[in-house]
Amino acid sequence: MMESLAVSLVNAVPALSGVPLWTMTLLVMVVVAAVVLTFALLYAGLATYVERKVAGDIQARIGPNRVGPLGLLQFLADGIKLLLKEDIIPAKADRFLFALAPYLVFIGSFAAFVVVPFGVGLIASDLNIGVYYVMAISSLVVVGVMLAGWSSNNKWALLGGMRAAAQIVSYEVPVGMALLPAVLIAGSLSLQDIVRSQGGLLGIFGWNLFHNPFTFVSFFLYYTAALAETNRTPFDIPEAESELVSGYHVEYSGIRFAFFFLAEYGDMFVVSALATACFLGGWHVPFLDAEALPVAWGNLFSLGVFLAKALGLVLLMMWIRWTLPRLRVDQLMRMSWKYLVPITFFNLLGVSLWLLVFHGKGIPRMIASLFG
Amino acid sequence: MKARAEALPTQEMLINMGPQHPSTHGVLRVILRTDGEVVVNARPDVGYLHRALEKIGERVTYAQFMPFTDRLDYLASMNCNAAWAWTVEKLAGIEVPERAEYIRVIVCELNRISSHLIAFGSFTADMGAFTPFLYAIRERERINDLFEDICGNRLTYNYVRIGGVSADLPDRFLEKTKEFLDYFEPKIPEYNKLISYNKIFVHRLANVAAISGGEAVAYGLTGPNLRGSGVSFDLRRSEPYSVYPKLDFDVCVGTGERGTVGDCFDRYMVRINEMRESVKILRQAIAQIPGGPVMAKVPRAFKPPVGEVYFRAENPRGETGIYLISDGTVNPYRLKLRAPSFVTMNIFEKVTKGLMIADIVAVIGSFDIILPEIDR
Amino acid sequence: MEPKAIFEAVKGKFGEAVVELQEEGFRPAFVVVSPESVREISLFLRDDPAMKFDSLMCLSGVDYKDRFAVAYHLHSLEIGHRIGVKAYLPREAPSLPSVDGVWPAANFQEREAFDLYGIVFPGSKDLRRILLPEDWVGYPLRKDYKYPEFYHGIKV
Amino acid sequence: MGAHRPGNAPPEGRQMSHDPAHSGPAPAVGPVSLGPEAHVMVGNADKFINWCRKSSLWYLLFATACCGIELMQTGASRYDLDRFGAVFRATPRQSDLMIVAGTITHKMAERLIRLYEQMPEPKYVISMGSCANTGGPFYKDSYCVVKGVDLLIPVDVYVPGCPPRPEALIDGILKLQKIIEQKRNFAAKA
Repeated sequence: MMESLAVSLVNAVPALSGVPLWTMTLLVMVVVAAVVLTFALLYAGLATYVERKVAGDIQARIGPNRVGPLGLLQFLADGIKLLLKEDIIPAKADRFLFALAPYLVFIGSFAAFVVVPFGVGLIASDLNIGVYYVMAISSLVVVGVMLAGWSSNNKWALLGGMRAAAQIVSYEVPVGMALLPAVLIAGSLSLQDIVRSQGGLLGIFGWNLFHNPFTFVSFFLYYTAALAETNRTPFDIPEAESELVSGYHVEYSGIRFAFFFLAEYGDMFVVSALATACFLGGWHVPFLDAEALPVAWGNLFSLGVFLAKALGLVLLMMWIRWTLPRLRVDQLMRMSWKYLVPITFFNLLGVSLWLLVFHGKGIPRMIASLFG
Repeated sequence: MKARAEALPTQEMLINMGPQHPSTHGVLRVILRTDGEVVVNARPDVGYLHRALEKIGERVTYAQFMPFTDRLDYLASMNCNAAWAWTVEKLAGIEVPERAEYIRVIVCELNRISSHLIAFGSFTADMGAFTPFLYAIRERERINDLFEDICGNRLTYNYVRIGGVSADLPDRFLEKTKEFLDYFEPKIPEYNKLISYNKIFVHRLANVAAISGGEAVAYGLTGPNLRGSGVSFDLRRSEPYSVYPKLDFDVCVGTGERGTVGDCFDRYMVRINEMRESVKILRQAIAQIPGGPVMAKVPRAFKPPVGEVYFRAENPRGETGIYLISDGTVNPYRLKLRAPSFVTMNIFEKVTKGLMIADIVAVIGSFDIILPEIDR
Repeated sequence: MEPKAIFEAVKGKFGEAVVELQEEGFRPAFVVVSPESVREISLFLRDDPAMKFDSLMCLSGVDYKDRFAVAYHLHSLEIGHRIGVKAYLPREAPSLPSVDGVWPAANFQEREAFDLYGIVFPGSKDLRRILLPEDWVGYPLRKDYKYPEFYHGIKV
Repeated sequence: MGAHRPGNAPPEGRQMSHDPAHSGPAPAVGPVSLGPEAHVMVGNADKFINWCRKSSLWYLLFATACCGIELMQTGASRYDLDRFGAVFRATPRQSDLMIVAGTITHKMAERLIRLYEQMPEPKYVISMGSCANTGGPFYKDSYCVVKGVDLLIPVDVYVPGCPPRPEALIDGILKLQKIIEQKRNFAAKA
């Protein structure tokens, strides 16, 4: 992918023809990575702002409005302040692991951005194992969180880390199983392929969400399990402020804490993006074939649509957070193993049978074919 | 399976919860011994806010102690003010004008609502739902406004005085109170819809730390905590004082509607229902309040006769008892404050055995403790 | 039951251990008992079908300058009557049996009396300082208590 | 400014960095070796950093007594401290500002000092209410109340009142922002 981009770049700009291809490829890689990272950081910053505004709105207050116009620069102030804070490593902490943990969490969360299909051609790397890659790379988060909890040498942090590990590992199972229907329908693990499989001019009825009853359920199962995987309310027990003070990052200050903070918002986006790509038609614009448009317009449209869908889901997460109370740890585990896992499993079975029986056709397509 | 569990020795963990912890409602410290997430033993360690109110009481005059009662339970200052006034009046045999008694009841019930609002709000915040807390504060601010009209302060009022109240109600106060009640009454079902019957919330509270009626009495629980265990005992009804006999209200008790009687949910619901009863009392009191003076004649150098008196009043957190010994001088000889939260903490260690860490927070919240009362 | 009747009943049962009835100026009235018999009398007051004092409202230490006292305020939810029980103690080594086996509510309040008055309650489940730090010197609510100048280097 | 207790060893795990924030007034003008452009740059950088710090005062939820309720109400619906970018954190490690809201007793004193020491630099302290300022109503007759939190930790802003009104607390925070604005970060070190 990168290579082809580099080739086309070299072809387009004759002045670059003297540069060896590998240099160009590397350059393109760096630039793409920088773009994705910039987007991710900018998004995370703005998301914190929006979260506070949403919270304010729900709670009958205003939220930040003094720092910059409408308080929009709040995240900048927070970020720079955290960057300039004293860096504390507790004396009894395991220094190396303590320092490593936030980066692991951050990488685990932001590396997943690589395969997010932002638009028709806007994907950093269209891996043919996209879904699998996201699941695998986001598991790094568990390692990081556990290390953070363990290395802090603080009992609250340890409890938080253990809770997080148990929770994320448990919910990884239903998350994966709930995503599989989309994979089955598309017949590919590549996210771009999954999005393409939901195209057609059926409008929103091309989406996997409406493919059959099982996928419909799957979406909600995925969203619920994903909420738990990102440690958001009502499943935010690893950081449960009123129980564990701040959970696994209780000892972290300054920029290291900022990494955890960013990672949380990164995670939120990744799971929302995954839900969008797998169930909500990804970057497909209803009644418009984005791929048929000129490249620039097609990308722009599809990017806008994709972000709108994904950020809408992020917003929903915020809404849920400020509305619901928190589950207890045993209830959380019970919910995963006793309810979500069996249901997702049967759901998967149902989708497979459906595909077998109806030769891969979804309900909307069947209805459409009735009317010719 | 069991054999394997034995082969793996697990260590108990000693965790220190507080005195600085977001949900210990102040500076309570709980020393937790846990086996993983399960609490083996939770021992409360109090006294981080011991401000020596009883010693101060022996060194100031009767009237001067009034501001300190504000700080005994700052969420229910009016009730504490009134309890002190009633105690001293009982000791000295002072007749208080009826209008003053009505005013006291009005401000006490308003304060009960605002105290229960904080109890409701902080409890839900402890359960992870932060939003109801802000709604509770929103309503509470309106009560604060009313009290500000009366006495100029938002939290510590020093409004009730020995022999009456410091000043008559300001203009339009009763109308404003009525407006507030009209505004507030529909909010209670709203809270219930928002959080009380939320499935997660109910699951977190039902059957957690259930206390039987007999146990509650033996451990000296009072107020909503006692009534949550199904014991219908309210001092306003059982040992009526002031003008409460003239007012009609129900005593709310726990019914075990979502679990066992006396669990955290029952204690929570008793408070929600009591707010409704307080609204009822307020409406009657506003309708009945007579005219007249608001202060009895009390000499400046007030010296009550020698004697000992124990008076108790139904405050939002339970029975606030004051044991007052007078030696005939201007200062109280001995002043014992029997604070409901302090006695309630006694049962804490017993009911938290075998719960999970998250339940500890629920139990603390459901007891609605307040630290200055525990530590005084 | 009236205080007088309660006093008579207790007096009839325990004889010498019950000293007097303090009625004039005392609300509620106090049955003054000897400190050694506090536990037995408490049990009687709790369990006797005519008494049924199931609730210990308040337990307080008092410093009467020449002697200490511990005052119990009892209440019966079932019958609805109240009584006070008081035991006078010498200033030197004040001690009387704990009643936290009778009313569990007593535990914290006994600890408080121990903390602030230095009254010892043998037989208590757990008698430690409760409000003040473990290493605090003196019993602040005693009338002859002298305020310390420093605690851990901080001026008091 | 208040001093640490004698013999108060630096806490484990934390270098005692010398912070200009608490070492009295910083020199108004930087060293002469810098040219005027450098001054402008340093000045702008300072301004920017100070702006960030003052706009993001995360306060530690340290509520011990009555003032704690006012602190909560200041953070809640009507007064909303979040407008100024001030949100509460439960752990001292992530806080910039300690609002000591309420009475500090001798039993609590050690914990207060420890919490203060756990906060990362730069850190600020607002002493809220009479009890924290001086011991308040408990000054004269109480044997166990610390008579002013400045006996334990350095205080930047005192907010009077018993308890202070939310407006007063907000004013205190705005005053603290003014103090932060005047700090020199680079100029003093250059």
